[in-house]
Amino acid sequence: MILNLFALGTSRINSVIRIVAVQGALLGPVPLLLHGAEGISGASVLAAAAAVALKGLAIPAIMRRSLRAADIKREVEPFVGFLPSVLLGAAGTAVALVFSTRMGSGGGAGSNLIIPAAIATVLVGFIILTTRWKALSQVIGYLVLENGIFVFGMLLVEAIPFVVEMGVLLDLFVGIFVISIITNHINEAFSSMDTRELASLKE
Amino acid sequence: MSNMVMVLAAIAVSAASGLPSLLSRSRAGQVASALVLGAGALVGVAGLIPVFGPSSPISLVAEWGLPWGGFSVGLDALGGIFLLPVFIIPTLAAIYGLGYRDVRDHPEGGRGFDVFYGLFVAGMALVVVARDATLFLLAWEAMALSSWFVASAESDKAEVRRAGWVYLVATHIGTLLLFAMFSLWKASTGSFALVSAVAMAPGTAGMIFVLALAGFGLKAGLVPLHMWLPGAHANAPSNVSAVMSGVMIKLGVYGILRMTSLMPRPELWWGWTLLALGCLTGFAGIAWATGQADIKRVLAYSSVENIGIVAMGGGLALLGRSLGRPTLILLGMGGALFHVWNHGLFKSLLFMDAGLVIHETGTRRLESLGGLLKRMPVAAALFAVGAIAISALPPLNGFAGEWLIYLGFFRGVSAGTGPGLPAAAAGAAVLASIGALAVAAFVRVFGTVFLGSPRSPSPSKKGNASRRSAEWLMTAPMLLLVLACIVVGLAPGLVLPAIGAAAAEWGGLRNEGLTLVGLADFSWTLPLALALLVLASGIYGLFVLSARRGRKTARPTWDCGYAEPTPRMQYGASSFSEFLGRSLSFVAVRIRKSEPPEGAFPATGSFSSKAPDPVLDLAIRPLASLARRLMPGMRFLQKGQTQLYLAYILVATVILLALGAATS
Amino acid sequence: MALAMIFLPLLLAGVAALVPSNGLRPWLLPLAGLAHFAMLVSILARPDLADWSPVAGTGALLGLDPLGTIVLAVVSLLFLFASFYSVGYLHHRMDRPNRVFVAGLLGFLGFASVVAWSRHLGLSWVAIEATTLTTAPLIYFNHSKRSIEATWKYLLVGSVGIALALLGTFFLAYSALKAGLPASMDFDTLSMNAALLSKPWLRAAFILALVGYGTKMGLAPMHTWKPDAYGEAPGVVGAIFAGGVTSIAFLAFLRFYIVVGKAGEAAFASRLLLPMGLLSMAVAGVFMIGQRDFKRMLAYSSVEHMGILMIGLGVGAPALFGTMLHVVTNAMTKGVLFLSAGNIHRAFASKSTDKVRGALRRLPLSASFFLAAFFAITGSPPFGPFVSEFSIISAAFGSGYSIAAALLLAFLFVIFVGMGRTVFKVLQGRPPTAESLGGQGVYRDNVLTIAPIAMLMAIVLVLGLWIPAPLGALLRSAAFSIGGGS
Amino acid sequence: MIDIIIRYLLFLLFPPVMLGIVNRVKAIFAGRKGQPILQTWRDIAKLARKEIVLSSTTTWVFLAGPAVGLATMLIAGSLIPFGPFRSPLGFTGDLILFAYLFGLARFFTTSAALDTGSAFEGMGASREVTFAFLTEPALFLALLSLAKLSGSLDLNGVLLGPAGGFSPTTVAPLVLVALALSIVVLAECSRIPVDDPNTHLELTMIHEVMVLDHSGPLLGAITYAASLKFFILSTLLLHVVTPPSTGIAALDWLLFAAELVALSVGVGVIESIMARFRMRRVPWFLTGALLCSGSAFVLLVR
Repeated sequence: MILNLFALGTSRINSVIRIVAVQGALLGPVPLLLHGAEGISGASVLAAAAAVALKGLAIPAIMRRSLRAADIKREVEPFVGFLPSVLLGAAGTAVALVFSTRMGSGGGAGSNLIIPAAIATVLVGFIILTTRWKALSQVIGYLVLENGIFVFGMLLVEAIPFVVEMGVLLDLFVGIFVISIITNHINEAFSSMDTRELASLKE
Repeated sequence: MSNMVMVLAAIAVSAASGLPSLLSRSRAGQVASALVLGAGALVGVAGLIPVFGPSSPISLVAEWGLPWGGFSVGLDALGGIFLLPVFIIPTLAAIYGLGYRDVRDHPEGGRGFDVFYGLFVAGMALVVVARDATLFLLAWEAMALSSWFVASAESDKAEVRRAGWVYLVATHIGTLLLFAMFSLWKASTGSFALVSAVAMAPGTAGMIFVLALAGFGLKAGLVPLHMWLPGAHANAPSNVSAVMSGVMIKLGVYGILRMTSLMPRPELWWGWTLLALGCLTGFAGIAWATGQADIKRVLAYSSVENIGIVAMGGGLALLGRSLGRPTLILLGMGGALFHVWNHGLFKSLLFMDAGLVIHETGTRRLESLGGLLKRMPVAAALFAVGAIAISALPPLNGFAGEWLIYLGFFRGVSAGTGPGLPAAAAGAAVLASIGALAVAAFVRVFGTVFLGSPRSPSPSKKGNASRRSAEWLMTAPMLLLVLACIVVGLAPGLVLPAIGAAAAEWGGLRNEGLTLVGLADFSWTLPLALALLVLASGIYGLFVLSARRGRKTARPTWDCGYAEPTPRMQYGASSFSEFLGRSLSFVAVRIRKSEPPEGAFPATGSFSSKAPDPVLDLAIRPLASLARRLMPGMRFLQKGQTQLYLAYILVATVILLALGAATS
Repeated sequence: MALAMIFLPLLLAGVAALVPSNGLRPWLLPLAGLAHFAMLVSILARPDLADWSPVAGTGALLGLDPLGTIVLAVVSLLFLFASFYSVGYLHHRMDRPNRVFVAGLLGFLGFASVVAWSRHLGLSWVAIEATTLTTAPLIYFNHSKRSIEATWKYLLVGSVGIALALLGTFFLAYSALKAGLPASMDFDTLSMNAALLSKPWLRAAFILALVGYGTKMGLAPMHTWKPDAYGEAPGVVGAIFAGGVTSIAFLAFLRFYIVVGKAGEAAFASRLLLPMGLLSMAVAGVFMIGQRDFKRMLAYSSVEHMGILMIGLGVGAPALFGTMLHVVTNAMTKGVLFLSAGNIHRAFASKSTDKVRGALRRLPLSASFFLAAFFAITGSPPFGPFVSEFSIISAAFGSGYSIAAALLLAFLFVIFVGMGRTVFKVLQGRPPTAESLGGQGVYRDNVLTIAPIAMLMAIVLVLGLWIPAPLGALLRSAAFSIGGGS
Repeated sequence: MIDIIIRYLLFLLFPPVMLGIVNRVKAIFAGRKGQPILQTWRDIAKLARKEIVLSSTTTWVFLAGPAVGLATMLIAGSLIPFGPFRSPLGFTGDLILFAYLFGLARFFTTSAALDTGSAFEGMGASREVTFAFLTEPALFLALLSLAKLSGSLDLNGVLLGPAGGFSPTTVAPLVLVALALSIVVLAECSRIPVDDPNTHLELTMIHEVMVLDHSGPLLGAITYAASLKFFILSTLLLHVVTPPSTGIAALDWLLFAAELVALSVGVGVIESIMARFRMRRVPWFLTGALLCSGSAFVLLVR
């Protein structure tokens, strides 16, 4: 989960995307590992595969495309500097640990690791969402957030029927897809991806 | 039961009375609507008469589709008192309206006017018969909204829109307060049914009383809740003002009386509060009336005053109930209810008359009127009668009503010792002062509008036939009202039993020996009136005779030998009330702007004074504008930054989690 | 039946994507609407509806309980009228391609039905997220800079909120796991052994659901996307949002509330719900005072009414009937408001009170309905919202929440003032001449854009005077299934 | 019966004489011989013979003013008991009517004044109606106090009641009431220090300026009515300040007449030794009356 902090740290959107892709790809098979042999059913394998495919390949691809469309390389002067946001991320992780202990985790096998990780990832996602100006970085933030939730989902694979899990993934995918379409439109309309331009509607 | 049905039928008919003119937006449709309304009114009155007899209250409950309560209605003497004007006066006003707002002259306002007028009447009637909170609120709001529609019929004028808006806001607060009131009522009695509650926690009862006082007081126009009233009355078409002032605001009083009669023995402070409010309302209302420059605003403020008088009677009756003194209950409540009728008669008369003047001259400003008696003698005579009646001068009905209240006060004095009840009788002094001011206010209006000589060349409209008929249509209802004023004034004994029955019912004395008729002996009114008439007319006759002897040479007013007294030198309305205003400055604010003439041969000089409403113009408007300036201050919370919005979500989550952790 | 109600609209959405003709395509909407409504009616005819009992543990994904029925009915009715309206609207906007628009609307209908039918919290979540995605293009219909911005904010804020809801769903499931039960997202199973669930996780789940679905409903402070979206989207979309989207989000949230209530945590819930509701009303009031844009004003009014729903839930059992009724009445009234506002917007080519004047003269019908709906939504008798709001208020007074009730009344007043100033600026006075509005296709009321409004208004009026017995029974059993009582 | 006859003879004939007395006293104070006591009667008779001059602005209201003014006074006079003698037609609550008859008169006289359309008359009318809102409550509080003392509700009872019951507790209130009533008399009958009946500076007058344009019989009627008013209010005042009746009718009548004369002299003295208040100050003077009767009332109900 150190990747989160990297995501916060780096300024090059391209690399951030790569990081997120790796993260997604890693997350995919985790459920299988968690549940060892007996957990492996056709459904879960399929789900894992789909997850890897979508998060590892498809979404990054889409984002790269829109990135190329709006040729921007780096997040210039974010709302909060990089170093502070890294610190924030660390703080978030700490909070997550506190939270999960206070909630009293330690149910399933890896849960006492997974819960804080999940919460931390969610928080990091939030940090990215709220501190970055570029529309695309916000998309990434959203993705990180989703990853965090997905991590939590690890705990209850068997609770999630195949349909639902597929649905979640599909939603995620379509969501990113639509959002990137919009970002492209934004790029065309405002000739930049800077969300500071998007403040004409108020009150 | 059958009369209940008749009354309900009447309500239905009047609700539907607008349809003809909606279907055919022609003169015929307008006339038809008025006729339908009248027919409904006749049925209603016919059904109403028996309730004043010894018959016990009638009620009727039907199932209703709403989750609570039933369609439960009832008729009793108390309701009858208020229902009678509801049926009669709007009909007269509708006939008047045929002449005043001929649909051919008012095509724009014509649309839907009669529809809402009908709904207005039906709503008012339903308010009185409703015995279930939900039904009551329904009728109440129907009344409020439709009255708003008809009152802002001329909403092209910005002034009308402003007044209408104030009225709408005021009536909405009222409704919300009633929401709270009835909710508490249900909480303490267990149902929305408006039947007398056996017992009630004093705290809750007091709360309900206060809420009723506020919610209904807004409609009635108790100071300081009257702020909507002058504007709305002044800017509504005169036939509407007549109904609003003559009938609608009384239903606010009705609400207060109904709730107090339903609740168990009132606490002492209720009566004091109502009495004090009544005194304040009456005095302030008439004091403000004396300063107004707009004939209809004068009438509107005098409505406030009259509501105050009614409230004084009610307060006296409440005191009587909590102290267990039937005489005070009967006299106070009897006086209040009697005054409700009387005010309905002469105030609608006066508003119609004012409408006649406006229709003739096209202005409401007193300063530009004058000398109309020569031009419209009938209107002048009718106005004179109305003015005498509303100033509560003998021998007309206004005096008969207040006489009861005075009697109540005097009884209060002679009854018992120690402070408390006798102290309440000080209200009599306030009432006297109000009476004197009423004389001042109405002499002022009568004098400036009808007497002297015209202050401005008013457009003399061509006297074609349609206008003749219009004037006739407008005058006929007024004649009826004047007749009623005189008859009731000369023989109050005719209506006293009905009023007595209602008062007894309110105080729960329906079947006790003591009756209002027994307490108040009106046998003196007729002889007194005759004596006055004989003496005055005799002397008048002598004058006329000796005037005949005199040489007939028309010469201007001597006026201490002024060479050329011009109309503009007359004592105008504002100058008339100037001295009075100065002595009343402790209650009536007057804004004066004057630049006195300078030097030996002054070129210019000007004086202008206007009387703003202390509550609306000096308190509420400033506060409202302040709020309007402050509210946007909080808008910085939403300046369009998505990041900020997302942060809100995070913050909300954290706070809620913290809350949850704290409360767990 | 369930599958039909879900997949028919989706199918038609696909068809819409294929139909080439811009003129013909819109007629798919009434088709779907009618079919959907017909199926709904056949369901309502089912006798055993009122006393519907869940079959727990079967893990059945779909099933229609009274709650679902009410929401389904609301969505279906609203869509029916909106569909006819949008035919008229789109014929007036032939300049814009409406393929995505029509498909999006149909898609929304399908996924909304899923939410209503779903017995599985995960599935509900998926469907709601899906509605987010299908409705986003609707906001974007005008393809203006402002509409892009609105869409962007809607998507991002909405998705993030919904993501939290998903987390909440997971928490709930985990709370079962934590309690040693098989982790489950099956609503009936959860509510059956709600008492056993691990409290902290349950509470956390509830809070996350409140925030998540609250974002979708538009509770302050998560409402921020709402005025933008409602303001920029066509009126018909606003109606669908304010009546449909909010209702299904509320349903999804109700599922959580029920579980929490069954776990005996109702007090905890109301401690959170009342402040949230009041806050929403306060925020709505602040932003309505002096609001120039009458569509944004309507958005805030929607925020306000979501707040009222929350207060109703917070008050608990005695108010639940009124709350469920308010879901219906609010949806219907909002439909009238947004559709007529859309007409006015068209006619004046502006939605700012600086330009729009004298609508009553220019568009007598639309304006009259707008006015009537204004009185209705502010809780005046004899309209539906009065019945629901009044029953909530009296319940609040009755069950000792007097302060909350008093605040509620105060906010209602502030909102009336704020809303009224704008409304009357729009309606009264003298309208500008048609030329000054720029002659471009000056809009006039026609039957397709008025009849739906009239029918909705009729429903609002009837609900204010008389609640049909079956509906009453349905509401009552729904209220009972939420939290017992009344 | 005989009492009734005496009563009306006294009531109809004596009032102008009282005015005469007042003027005579003033004259004496001023060191002049002064007019005969019956001068007012002569004036009235002379005016009655003169012709009426009507301004072209005026209407029937102009005539109605004096007519109603006189009529109301005649009726008021028959409501109030003279000395110990009960009024012929007293009834429960007649004291309210009594007070309001003055209001009726005021309505018509002021309207008549406005009918001329002259600034002066308007000014007078304005002042007339202004002072009433202070004198009326003073009068009512006085009546209330008396009603409290007598426990009665008609003028006879109220005014004849306290005569019996002088007790240490009621002395102070009665004095206050008397004070209030005497101020009311001065104000209502437009005497100095409130008004000056025979100044010719219109700007300072109230009652006189209202009747500037009334001529001949009209003016006569007005003067007569004014004297009646003076008589009636004086009677009212006398009820509070005078000793109880002797019981012998003839003696009582003489006593009553003597009291009236004495009171007229008193008024004359006051007018001679006091100056008119500035118009602005008059309300304060009247407020004084209000305070007197108010405190009397408070003392009684305490």
